[in-house]
Amino acid sequence: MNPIVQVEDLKKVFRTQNFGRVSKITAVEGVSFTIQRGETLGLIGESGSGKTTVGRMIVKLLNPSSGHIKLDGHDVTHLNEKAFKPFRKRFQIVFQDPYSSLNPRMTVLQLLSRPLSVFGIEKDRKKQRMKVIEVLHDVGLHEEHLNRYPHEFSGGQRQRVAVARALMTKPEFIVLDEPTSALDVSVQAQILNLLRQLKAAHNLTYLFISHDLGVIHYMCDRVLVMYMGEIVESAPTEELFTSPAHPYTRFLMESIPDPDPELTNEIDYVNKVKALQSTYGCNFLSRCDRALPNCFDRHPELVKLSSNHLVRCHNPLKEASVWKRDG
Amino acid sequence: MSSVSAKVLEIKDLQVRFDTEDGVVKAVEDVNLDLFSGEMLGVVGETGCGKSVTLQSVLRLLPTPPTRITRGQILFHGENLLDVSEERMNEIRGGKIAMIFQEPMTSLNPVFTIGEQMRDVIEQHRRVGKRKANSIAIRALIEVGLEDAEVVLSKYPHELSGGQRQRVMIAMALSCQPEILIADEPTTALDVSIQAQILAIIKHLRQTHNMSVLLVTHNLGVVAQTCDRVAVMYAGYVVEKGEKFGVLKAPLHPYTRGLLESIPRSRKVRELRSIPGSVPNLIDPPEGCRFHPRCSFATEVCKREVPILEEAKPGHFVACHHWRRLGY
Amino acid sequence: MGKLILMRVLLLIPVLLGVSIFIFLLMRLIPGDPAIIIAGENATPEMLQQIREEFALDKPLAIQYVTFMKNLLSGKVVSIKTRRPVFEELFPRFLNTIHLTLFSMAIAIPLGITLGILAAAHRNSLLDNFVMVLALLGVSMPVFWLGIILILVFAVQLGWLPSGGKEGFANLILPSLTIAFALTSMIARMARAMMVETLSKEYIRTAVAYGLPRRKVVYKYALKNVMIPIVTVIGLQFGYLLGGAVLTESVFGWPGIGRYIVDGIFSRDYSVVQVGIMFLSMVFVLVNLGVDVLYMLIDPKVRRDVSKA
Amino acid sequence: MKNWFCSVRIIYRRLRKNRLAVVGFWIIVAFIFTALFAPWIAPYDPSEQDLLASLEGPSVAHPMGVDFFGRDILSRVIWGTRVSLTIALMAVAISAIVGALLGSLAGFYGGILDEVIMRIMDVFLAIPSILLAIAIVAALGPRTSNLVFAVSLSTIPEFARIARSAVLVERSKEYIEAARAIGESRLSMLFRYALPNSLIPMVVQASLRMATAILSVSGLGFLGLGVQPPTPEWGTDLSLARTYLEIAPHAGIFPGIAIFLSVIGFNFLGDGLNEALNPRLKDR
Repeated sequence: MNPIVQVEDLKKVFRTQNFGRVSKITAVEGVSFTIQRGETLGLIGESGSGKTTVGRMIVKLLNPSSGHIKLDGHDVTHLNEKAFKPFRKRFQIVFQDPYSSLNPRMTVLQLLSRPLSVFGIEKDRKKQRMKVIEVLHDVGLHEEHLNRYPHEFSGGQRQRVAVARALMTKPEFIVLDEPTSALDVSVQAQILNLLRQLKAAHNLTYLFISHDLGVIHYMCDRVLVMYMGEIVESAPTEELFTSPAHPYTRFLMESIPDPDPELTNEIDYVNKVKALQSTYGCNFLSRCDRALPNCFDRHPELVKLSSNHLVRCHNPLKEASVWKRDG
Repeated sequence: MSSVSAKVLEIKDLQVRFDTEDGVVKAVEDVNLDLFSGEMLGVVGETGCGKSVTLQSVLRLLPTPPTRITRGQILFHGENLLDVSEERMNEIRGGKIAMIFQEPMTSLNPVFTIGEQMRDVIEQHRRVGKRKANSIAIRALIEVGLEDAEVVLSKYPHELSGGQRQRVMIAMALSCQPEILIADEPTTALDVSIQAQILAIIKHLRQTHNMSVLLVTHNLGVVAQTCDRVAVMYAGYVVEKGEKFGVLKAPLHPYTRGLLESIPRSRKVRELRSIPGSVPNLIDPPEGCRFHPRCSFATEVCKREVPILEEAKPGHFVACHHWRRLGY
Repeated sequence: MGKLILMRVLLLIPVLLGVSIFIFLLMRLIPGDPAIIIAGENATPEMLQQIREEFALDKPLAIQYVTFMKNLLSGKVVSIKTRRPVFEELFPRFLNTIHLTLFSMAIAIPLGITLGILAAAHRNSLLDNFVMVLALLGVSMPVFWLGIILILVFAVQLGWLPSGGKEGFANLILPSLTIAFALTSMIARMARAMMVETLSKEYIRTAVAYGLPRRKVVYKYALKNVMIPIVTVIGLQFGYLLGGAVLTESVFGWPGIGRYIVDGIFSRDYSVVQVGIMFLSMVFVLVNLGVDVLYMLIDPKVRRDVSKA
Repeated sequence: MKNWFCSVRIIYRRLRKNRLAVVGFWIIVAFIFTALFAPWIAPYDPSEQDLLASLEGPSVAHPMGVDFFGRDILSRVIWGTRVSLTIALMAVAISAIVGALLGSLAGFYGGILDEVIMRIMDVFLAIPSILLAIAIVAALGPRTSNLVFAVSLSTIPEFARIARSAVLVERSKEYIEAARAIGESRLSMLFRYALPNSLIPMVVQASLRMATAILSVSGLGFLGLGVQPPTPEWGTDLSLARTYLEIAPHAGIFPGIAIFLSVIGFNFLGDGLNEALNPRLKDR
């Protein structure tokens, strides 16, 4: 069977214009990975790492500058909007901010029945309504919510509506772009649980994008770590958290303040300030405390540590993890 | 440590209201907090729990109208800040109690250089000339880890990164040698790696300058890693407070417990325990305990009576009718 | 920086070209023989023939336009009535208009900004309400009517000031007050709105939180942020000012460019109208360019980014 | 629909708190009433001449006096309401619709279309609006339809700019991307999502533009380029009265007051709407 998503050497360059001056920013560079049916792949990185850009390119909300995207074995890189439409039905996305991803002037019924009309799944109003109610139940909402507008809901409920909209077309794959980072912790837990239930119930495959290691740990089977537009490490979740190989991955883990006051970690606050993209050598060089001479000379390649653990580092870590939460 | 050192700040029975078109928002209810010399107190809570409003009331920064402080006192060394003149308040703001904010992007004035903004503040509080102010600013910037301080002084805010700007804000606070630092979600807008650095700086400065710190955040991890004591707020009330080990390791309030259990930590957990429902609307909040509609322990009494904050264990306070049923 | 200004200047070319094409076509829409329109109704057949050749009127429209522009740029377009080059007549009248507008601006800009900022600093006070109502009346008052009222009161009833003409300083007072009233109101409203917005910004809260006195917060920290956009907005009002000048000049018999154009319309002197409007549009566009450059010079965000490039 | 109704109610509630807006609203209602029922309200035929009464001052029979041709000024002001409001309304309606379409197309599609549309708008912005109107009327003749055209042409760029920036703001919102993700076509995204959400600034602008349109129409009339006599129009009548200003000031004052009041009405309402609808001023 084909992998459901296959991405090869993806690159995205943004051109920005600032007071008439054109500058190019490489947001994503040389990104390749595959997603197998039924798995949840995590994509983690800080702001500006290019993780969101990758998510949007997969569902063609952005077009890559170069590289290839295959969805279920079909190369969709150069398809136009019309030819891509059948894939839209099968490949959905849920956005970060439920306050801005729902049209404020549409009711829940209108929001959720649009996909049915657009894809010609169901034209009959009554049947549309039935289907909408069915999906609403799936996400923990009720018939009484049908005629409400987004502003009448709390953040968590809005995100449920957004998830429901993505489910309307019975997709196989959903990009979850930081789906809980705009929510409060107590509500985040509800939504994460819901997403896990839905996945099991509907045989879904997820690409889960987040900057929160805890969330990624809870949700994903396998994780990609992105730094400055590149994948720097890729491993099954357990392996990544028990033995991270890239210093950046470990650095991220150390940076997270644990709610258990007994698990302390001290961070050197003066150093590791600036993130510079070096033209040669390693991108992480300026923040790395284990740099060797060849780190300055050569940009590291993504190499295999084991069959499913890749790392982009000349001097990968070998010691055990700093992730204390499993104990 | 709280038993030996002196109280520097005491918030007593604070009640704050906002007037809006839809009605009066009951934002803060009978909040009692105290801060001891040299300690770091964390105030945690979710959106709309009143934590920021409480702290902004200390420096009287909330615009009136629509805000009304309807009851309570804010005592700084026994002096009620809600009564003092605007002139006296200006001596305290920055000089005695400094504050840093959530958005380092918008908290600095975009059309003045960092140097000009810092010098103005230093001249205001330390009564020194321009040159002396400049050297104080440079020292402060170096102390927060901005080594090329002189260059930073000549820059405009938009030329710095988010982390650098927050460092500048901290340096500005530091340069007037305040007794108290109020940090209102200082790292929420920043990446985790920058967050770790900023928190490390605050911790370091607290020790070297013997400042008391009042830290507001929604992130329990931040509190666990930096503070001595914690106060948990929900829907305008302080529901639990005490030493951080007590509150975070053995919470007595169902909300605190739910909050801790909601944090995703590991895959090995089959399912996260979440708190059902969402934060109430404070224009028309639930009667009795404001948490009762979301609480699995709630009984009739919770719907009727507001629980008072009582000392359950030494130094560990909780506002719940049923805390004994939750005890560890 | 220089490159950026040059780019702005280059961007003006298509706009001015557009203006000239529009005006050219508009004049071609006038029913009747264009030669007669250009030469006037009592022109001799020889004159008409000469005009046809000079303006290439028997050639396609594109060539006509090119010829017209050539004549325009070389200053050869002559007034139908006086047979003198339009430019020669227009320029002294333009100076009169500038005289009038500058004098009004000298009153309106400082007054408008001061009133607007005072109103914002004392929001919802009596002063604020008074200034804002006055300003709203000011922008609602038709200039020509205000002019007439002023003439009625100060020239007819009191006899203090002349009702029109351009003999001396006294003649300047009523027309410039007329323009200044509307302009002051407009600037005051903008200044107040911007100041109110600025005072709600987080960096202002920071300044307050650090104990800077209110005077300093308002008149140093907020004011500088307000002044930058105000400069641009005043620049944009310049077109309004020139328009207002047309009507005001008409009321007070001020021999400015506006009246010159209107007179041209009534005497069917279309060369005057064409050249006049082209000229004023060019001035307007150039003023906006100047404001843009000024903006770049005073806003640190633009200034620094540009010099680093 | 419920949402629209809901927001109209909220707007009304906010508007009611703004005293000036309420005043403006009632002034406009009064003018519209006058315009609609002019034939029944006006005491005389506006073009009926009574040369014996020429330039008579206000009296019981003629509350606003009589003009040079012996026509009742009150009746002319009343009938003039109809003319001014109609022209202004038509001009604003046309420019709002055309401007909104052009601006939103430019904002939504971006690229070359945006460049072309906005450069054309720049051309019209470069000609001071009253001069543009003068030029058009001068070339095409002072017919009512030309007046409408002249005034609307000078207002289109304003509307286009507002529509464009509103659509740009909306377009950057995630719900437009979300619409794309569920396969909505571009036009559907524009008309179902972006445009309805950018209507609010357009409404505010329309009210403020009514004020400037009335000023432009009467200004043209004052210059003799507007509605031609004997049709009653405030600006034209005012210009006529100027000649006899010293002996009969009333002939100039009353039409001026009519212009002034109607413009105030729309400005007050527009300001009030702006405050009521401006999201920045909303409390959370």
